[in-house]
Amino acid sequence: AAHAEDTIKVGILHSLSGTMAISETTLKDVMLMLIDEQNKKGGLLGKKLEPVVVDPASNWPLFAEKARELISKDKVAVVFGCWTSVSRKSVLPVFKELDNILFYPVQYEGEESERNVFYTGAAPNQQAIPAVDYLMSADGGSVKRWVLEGTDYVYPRTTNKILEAYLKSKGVAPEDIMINYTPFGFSDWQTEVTKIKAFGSAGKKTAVVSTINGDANVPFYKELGNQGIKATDIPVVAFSVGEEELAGLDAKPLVGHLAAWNYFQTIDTPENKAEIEKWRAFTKNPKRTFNDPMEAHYIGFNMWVKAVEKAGTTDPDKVIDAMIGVAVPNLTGGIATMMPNHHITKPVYIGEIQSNGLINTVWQTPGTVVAQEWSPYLEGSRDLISDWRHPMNCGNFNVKTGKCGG
Amino acid sequence: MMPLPRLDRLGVAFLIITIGAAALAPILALVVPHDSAFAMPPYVVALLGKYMCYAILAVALDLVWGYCGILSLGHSAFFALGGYAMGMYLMRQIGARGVYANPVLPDFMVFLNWKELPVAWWGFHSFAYASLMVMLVPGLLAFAFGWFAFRSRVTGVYLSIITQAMTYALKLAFFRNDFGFGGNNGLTDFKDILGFNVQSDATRAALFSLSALALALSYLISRAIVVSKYGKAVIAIRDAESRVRFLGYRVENYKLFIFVVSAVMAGVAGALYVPQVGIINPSEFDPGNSIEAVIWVAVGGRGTLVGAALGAVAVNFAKTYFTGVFPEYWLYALGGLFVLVTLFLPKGLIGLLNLRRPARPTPPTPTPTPSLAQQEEGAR
Amino acid sequence: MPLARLVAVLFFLCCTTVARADAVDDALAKFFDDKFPRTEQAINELAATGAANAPAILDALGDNRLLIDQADHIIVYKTTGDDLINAKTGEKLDGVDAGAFKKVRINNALRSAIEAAMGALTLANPDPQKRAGAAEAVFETRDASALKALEAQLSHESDPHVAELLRQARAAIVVLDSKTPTADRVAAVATLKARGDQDSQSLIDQVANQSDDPAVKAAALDAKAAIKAHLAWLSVLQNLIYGISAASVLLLAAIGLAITFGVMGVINMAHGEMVMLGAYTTFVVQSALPPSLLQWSLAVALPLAFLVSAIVGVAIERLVIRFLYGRPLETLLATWGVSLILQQAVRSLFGANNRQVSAPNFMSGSFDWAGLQITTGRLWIVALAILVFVALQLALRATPFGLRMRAVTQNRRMAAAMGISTGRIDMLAFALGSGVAGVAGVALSQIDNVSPNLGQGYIIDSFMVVVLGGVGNLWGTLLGATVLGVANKLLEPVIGAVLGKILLLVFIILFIQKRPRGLFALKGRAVEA
Amino acid sequence: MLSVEAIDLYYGAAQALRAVSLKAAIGRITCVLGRNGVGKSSLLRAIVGQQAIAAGSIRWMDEEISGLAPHLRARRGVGFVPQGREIFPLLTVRENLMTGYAAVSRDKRTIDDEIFSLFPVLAEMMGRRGGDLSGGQQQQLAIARALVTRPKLLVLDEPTEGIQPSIIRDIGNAIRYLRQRGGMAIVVVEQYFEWARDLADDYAVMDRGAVVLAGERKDMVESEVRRRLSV
Amino acid sequence: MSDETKPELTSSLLYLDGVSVSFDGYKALRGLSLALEPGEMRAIIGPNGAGKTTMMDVITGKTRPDEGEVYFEGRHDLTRLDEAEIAELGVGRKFQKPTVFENHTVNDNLLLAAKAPRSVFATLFGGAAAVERETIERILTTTRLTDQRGRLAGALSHGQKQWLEIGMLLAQDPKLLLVDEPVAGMTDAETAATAELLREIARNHSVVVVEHDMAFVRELGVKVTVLHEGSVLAEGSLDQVSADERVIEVYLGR
Ligand SMILES: Nc1ncnc2c1ncn2[C@@H]1O[C@H](COP(=O)(O)OP(=O)(O)OP(=O)(O)O)[C@@H](O)[C@H]1O
Ligand SMILES: Nc1ncnc2c1ncn2[C@@H]1O[C@H](COP(=O)(O)OP(=O)(O)OP(=O)(O)O)[C@@H](O)[C@H]1O
Ligand SMILES: [Mg+2]
Ligand SMILES: [Mg+2]
Repeated sequence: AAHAEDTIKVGILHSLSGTMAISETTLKDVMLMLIDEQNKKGGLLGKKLEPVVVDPASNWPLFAEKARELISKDKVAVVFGCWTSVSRKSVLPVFKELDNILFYPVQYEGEESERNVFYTGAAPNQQAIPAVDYLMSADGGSVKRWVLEGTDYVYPRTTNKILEAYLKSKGVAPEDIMINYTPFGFSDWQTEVTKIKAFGSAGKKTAVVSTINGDANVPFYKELGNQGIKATDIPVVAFSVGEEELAGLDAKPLVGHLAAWNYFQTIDTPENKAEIEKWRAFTKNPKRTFNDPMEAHYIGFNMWVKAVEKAGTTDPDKVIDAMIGVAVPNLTGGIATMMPNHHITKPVYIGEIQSNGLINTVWQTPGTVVAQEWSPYLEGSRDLISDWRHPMNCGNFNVKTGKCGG
Repeated sequence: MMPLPRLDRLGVAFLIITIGAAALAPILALVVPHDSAFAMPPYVVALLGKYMCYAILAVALDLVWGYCGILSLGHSAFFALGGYAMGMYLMRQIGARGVYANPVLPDFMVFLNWKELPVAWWGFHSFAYASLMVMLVPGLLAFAFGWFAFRSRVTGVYLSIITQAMTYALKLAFFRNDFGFGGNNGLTDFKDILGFNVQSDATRAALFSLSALALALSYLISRAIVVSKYGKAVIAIRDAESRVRFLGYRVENYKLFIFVVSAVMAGVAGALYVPQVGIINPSEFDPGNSIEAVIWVAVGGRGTLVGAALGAVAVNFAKTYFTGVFPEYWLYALGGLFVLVTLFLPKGLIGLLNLRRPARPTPPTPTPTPSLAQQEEGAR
Repeated sequence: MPLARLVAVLFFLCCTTVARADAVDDALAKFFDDKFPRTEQAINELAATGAANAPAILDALGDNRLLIDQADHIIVYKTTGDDLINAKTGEKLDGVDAGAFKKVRINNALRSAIEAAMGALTLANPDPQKRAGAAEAVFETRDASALKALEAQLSHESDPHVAELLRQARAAIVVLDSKTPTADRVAAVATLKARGDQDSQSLIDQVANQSDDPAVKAAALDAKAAIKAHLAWLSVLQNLIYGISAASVLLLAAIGLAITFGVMGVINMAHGEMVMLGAYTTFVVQSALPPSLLQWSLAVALPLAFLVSAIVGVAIERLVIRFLYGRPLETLLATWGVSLILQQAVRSLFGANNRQVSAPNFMSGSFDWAGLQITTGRLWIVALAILVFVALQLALRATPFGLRMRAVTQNRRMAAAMGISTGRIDMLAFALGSGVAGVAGVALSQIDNVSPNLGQGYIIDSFMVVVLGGVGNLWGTLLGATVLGVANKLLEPVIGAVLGKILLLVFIILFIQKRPRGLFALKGRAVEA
Repeated sequence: MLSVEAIDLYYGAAQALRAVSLKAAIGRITCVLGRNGVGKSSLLRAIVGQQAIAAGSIRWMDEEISGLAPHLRARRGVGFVPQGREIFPLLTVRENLMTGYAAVSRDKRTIDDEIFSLFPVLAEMMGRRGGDLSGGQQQQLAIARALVTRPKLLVLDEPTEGIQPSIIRDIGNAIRYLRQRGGMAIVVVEQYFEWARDLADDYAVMDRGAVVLAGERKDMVESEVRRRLSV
Repeated sequence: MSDETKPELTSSLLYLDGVSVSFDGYKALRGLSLALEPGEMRAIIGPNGAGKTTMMDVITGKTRPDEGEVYFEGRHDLTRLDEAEIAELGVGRKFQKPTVFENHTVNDNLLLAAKAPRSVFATLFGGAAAVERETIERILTTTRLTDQRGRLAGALSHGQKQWLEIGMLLAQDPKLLLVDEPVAGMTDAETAATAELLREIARNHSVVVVEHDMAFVRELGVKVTVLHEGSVLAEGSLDQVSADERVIEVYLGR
């Protein structure tokens, strides 16, 4: 730019209305808090940060439009945003074309690594596979029979495909796996839950791996409670249910059901306590919860700040290069490092729902886990790796053909 | 020959604007230096291109709703199908540049372990074939659907609801990964169209011009249809369907024709839309989208064609503007806009234009004495 | 000589307690490590001692109420009344700071262990309900160590229901035990066959597969067939029940629309938001009421939700819709706008997140009725739906208001000329339709998310129900809801929820071809007018 | 006593009534005659309040009613039998009649036997939907429905349209009976000249939105009126 | 159409035999039989609710009879055809309650009714032919609506709509005209004019007229059929039937 602007603009691209507002609104608030704090610390490169909030309204083409607006019109240096995969897919070409940076904070199905995107959420191996491992262990109840219950869209489909391959590789018989999909926003779970119950009464220890999305979760758990499926009979492990989602529920009947995530609000570390304090002060609500994607934004933002400082500029090209290797503390006492595949290292926690609605960790990985964005359990992606360092600079390098795929 | 439409002043103005925009946009976007006040930034081109597509959809919808009284809540299906047809072409254009470098299969098929291209995808590497499908698929669906519905004399809200059921069912079907169209994520990551990079400014400007021309053409076709005797019969069908039958008109054929024409237009709109927004996914089938399109028409002025296009642009502009300026309150603004338009502009935005020159002695409009027949029409 | 026996028992009890006092201590000590495997040992040992306070301690552990103070080596449990009791001595601790204590952590494996232990421990509980629960727990865990206690209790069980459960629990244990005499196992198979549920089926399956005793195997195979047939039957009935329950939800959601849309002809896109307001009213009522009154919250919420939605409905009618009569299609535009505004208003007011609405006790859980599982909450919703339907039908058919409302919608101008105050009728009718939607919201708050999007999820289905049934006819709405609900639930287990829904939509399209004016189409010249 | 004075009425830009005046006294029958489209129905719509007037006044029982909503006029005793019947098509015959209750106080909410003796066919069809009735039956229902409101001013727009001859006579007799029973002013718009002439106490002839002849029947010059009615 | 090839069953233009219609158990027509010769004009009278309109509904395909036969030109079974097909055979109808296209001008109403090809493509690509324009002109004069030609039909008075509908019927130029109460709401002079008009039409068309206006029926001077309770009560000249005791009893009154 010819003349220096006096602020650095940070784009926030989260739905504030429509179906996804439920999940995304808090992420916008977290970003506002993080920016506010950074400004209190004196900003970045001597300039203040200025948040630019837009509402893509849970509408995928609108995501692309708003992304373009943020970058072209508002000239933001970086964008934090998206929740669903499709919204990310929708904005992706825009980020590539206009060469800007997106921080994506939600666990997703993997099978992607882009130069302009930093994935701060979990890839399947950072969430789903450890969860299944835990359930197969003696501690987790030595589960032998599996229900993969999901909403009918890409994340569950892919995750379940990976899990299915993984389970089979562990010797689970095909008849001991039941895969089931329901439409978006499904609310009448009576039949499905009965089905699960029947499947689970075959005499082998059974567990449900839930990739049920968003709104459908509350009615699902209500029905579990109503039909009296206790965690001791058939535990349910979910990947997108945290304290936030549980806030809408009476937790009593759900005690012992599990969540696999990379962060829980209950994790007892000083950083976590401090951050939650700040968050509650910022939102002026002493009961506000903090969840995994929020932590992902926390990490992502700090990484970006560090990379900018390292590069000495907000120029996306330079920042992208500076990002790899940046390490910042996460909220659970570990360190998150940005890997060459643009994913970060994460610890995995398995928690059980307590009667007070909070989730208590019952198991955790010894250290952090590196993301496998290209799953070794899927045929097509088995041979791919990604590395955005020079000289490879490729998101989908095929080790067999020795070529960069696309 | 179809009677050449005698254009009213509004129509002429409309054509001048659309065709003018089509001609001017490439110049403003590409030739005029970027820092000039007249330069059109690329994101504005993309935005306007999108509006044009919506406007075509609105004109198509106005044709059936405004003139024939068919309140279709299924037009998003035709729009999306046209879009998918184009998306499939664009997908196949990617070729081996996909992440898995598979020369034939699109990425989503590779990672879901598909071995070969499903039949539905054959032929889509050809632009000609894809263009044909853009019109044929929505047209055939509309034909099949209309054939049964109009023959069975499904009218009014009953028709509206089954069109809605149609698009809803398609949405769910396309949502399924098994269906073979990319599931929820849809088709995306397009590279080029007819050899031109979809993301280049020139392609963008060209697509915009094409959309504007398509809008002008849709308008001309629609206008020709509605001023013909056929159009009069169709309006008569809207107001008193059974009376038209007693005059010997095959009402079902009349409806079927206009419905199919409209569906094809919607399909074309969808096809132009996809390369400009860069994604097509099942949410385009959403019944809510259809309702929104109906609202564009109503806001602009039902039964005026120009009004429909105007409404589409106005509402979408408002949406773009409000979501950027007051992201937390824009729903109030948009909702308020709808309420106010209904209350104060019963003829839609287009009514504003007529208000300004009331001098000409207009024939007395029949005061709204809602005959029961009309009410029924609304309620049924 | 009962007295002698009593003495003997007392002696036995006190001696064992004494004799095993240090066993209890040993067990309790293991809790201090707060490691899952150690805790599990502690549970098993504690149960094995049979100590009198073992159930209380285990119960507390399962509820996260067992606390330890590692520094002072004290282990206590909190009663439900918030008293602290020393686990070792059983005495109440006063004036102790609970903050110094740490909860003993548990996980699902431990919960199972507790359940099994509790089963054996509470088999002799004086409360028959507890005994029944214990028997069920044993049945599920098939904990062989409980066999003794089971048989002991069975020998003098007075309650026939509990006795049956005990027999079943015993059967579950012995049937797989090859050391048990054949006749006993065959009898066990029969007991399980009589029980005839999923669990017995899987047990019997195992017996049929594993047993090497031909007599037992034959009995098991026979029982297997019988249970299978029985269960197939049950599952059809069960799905029917689910269907009715789904239908009741659809009916509730749609019935207000049957008035505002069906009768008044207003294409009310804000209907879903009226439902949402009802749900939020429930939320507000629950947060405002003291916890002691939570049982009554829904009873309070019902009329309030009706009022809130009705008032908002009146406001919409007076401010917007009344200018649009005779232009029904434009009501679509205006009410869509209103719906956007209401959604955002609720979002601004309550936040975008789900709000928690809890179920009063009498509405949670489920019960078993002749082998069919019936969810209490759903049952209440069915009842509410029927009630609302009957009330509305009466209001429309048997009151002057209903008559006037229908007159106004059929011919507004003429109705006015007959002396009917059309404005007032419109207002009341809209209030009624909206109010009923609010009532639906109370019910939906029990089974769905209470979020600003709540209404959006139901609006399409509601219109389908009203239209499928035939516009302007409440019976049609009832039938439409029933058909859709039941068909959906019968299809779902066969082809899955997604395909089922698609098929249902296709069915609606085809059905309307056959009956272009809905199920309850009005016929004759009157309609063609 | 109804007194309409110099009213103007417009449909959009088109003027349908120009300074029309009309008087109708209690106990008398006033017939309004005129060709198609001269504004007879418009005049009646103005009286009952279905169309707003632009100028002039409408007084009923010494009260200005031109500003009142239609239902309030109905409650002041204005009963209306519109042209084209305007039956509530989906209400049964009984319900159609009962809509008239809205205009009267609770104790008067009954359907008099008198009505059924005037129109016996209605008694047979109480349960049938109004819209299913034949044209003539609907016309009878429309009159009966107006009577349920116990009007003091009965306004009828072409009540003989589509009615079989014997019943036309019956309707004439019924109107006479109502006049004779007293307490009611009656305004009838009619095309059927002989019938109207035999019925009228007063008459008015309209042409092009204005009253061109008016007076008492006994002073009426038949040829003059007929001239105004011819094409 | 296969009907075309069928041999004529009767020489009558319109032939109804034993037609019955019932609505929810109420018998609106009970074994009605009627035959109309080509070129004949027939007046139909009968009490309110006798089934006159229902009969027309049956002929035009709006209502399907429960039993009985309805033939047009001896070979078209009207009970199997739909409204548009029947209209295209040459059966035109004026409704009891005037129904016109309220959002079209008077002129366009006539244009839509005018005899011309009815297929989608014919109307789409063909404008109003000169013949049509001429016809419309003539009809406007006949119905005295020339002044109103540019007005929307919805703005016409009741009587004007009646005339317009008669005009539409003329424009359609069908072989058989079914006219339901054409003079309701007309002045005596207009009534006379209408009678004149119908007599004129009847020279080369067949006409069925339903009316309650005896003066009008007298002026038509044609054979009269009296319907009562869904079947024929009497038939003959007006004088004959008006002398019939039963007709006086149920219809004319004493
Ligand atoms: N709703 C309307 N909108 C516009 N113009 C109207 C409307 N109703 C009537 N007119 C016009 O007003 C004039 C008077 O109509 P009105 O209905 O009062 O006539 P009328 O004397 O009752 O005739 P008829 O004997 O045919 O019923 C006519 O020219 C008619 O075209
Ligand atoms: N759809 C229907 N349902 C019930 N009854 C009906 C229906 N249609 C007609 N009817 C009855 O059938 C009878 C014949 O009606 P129709 O309209 O044919 O009489 P009409 O001879 O034309 O009488 P009018 O001279 O009064 O017009 C009437 O009693 C009417 O109430
Ligand atoms: Mg009139
Ligand atoms: Mg009739």
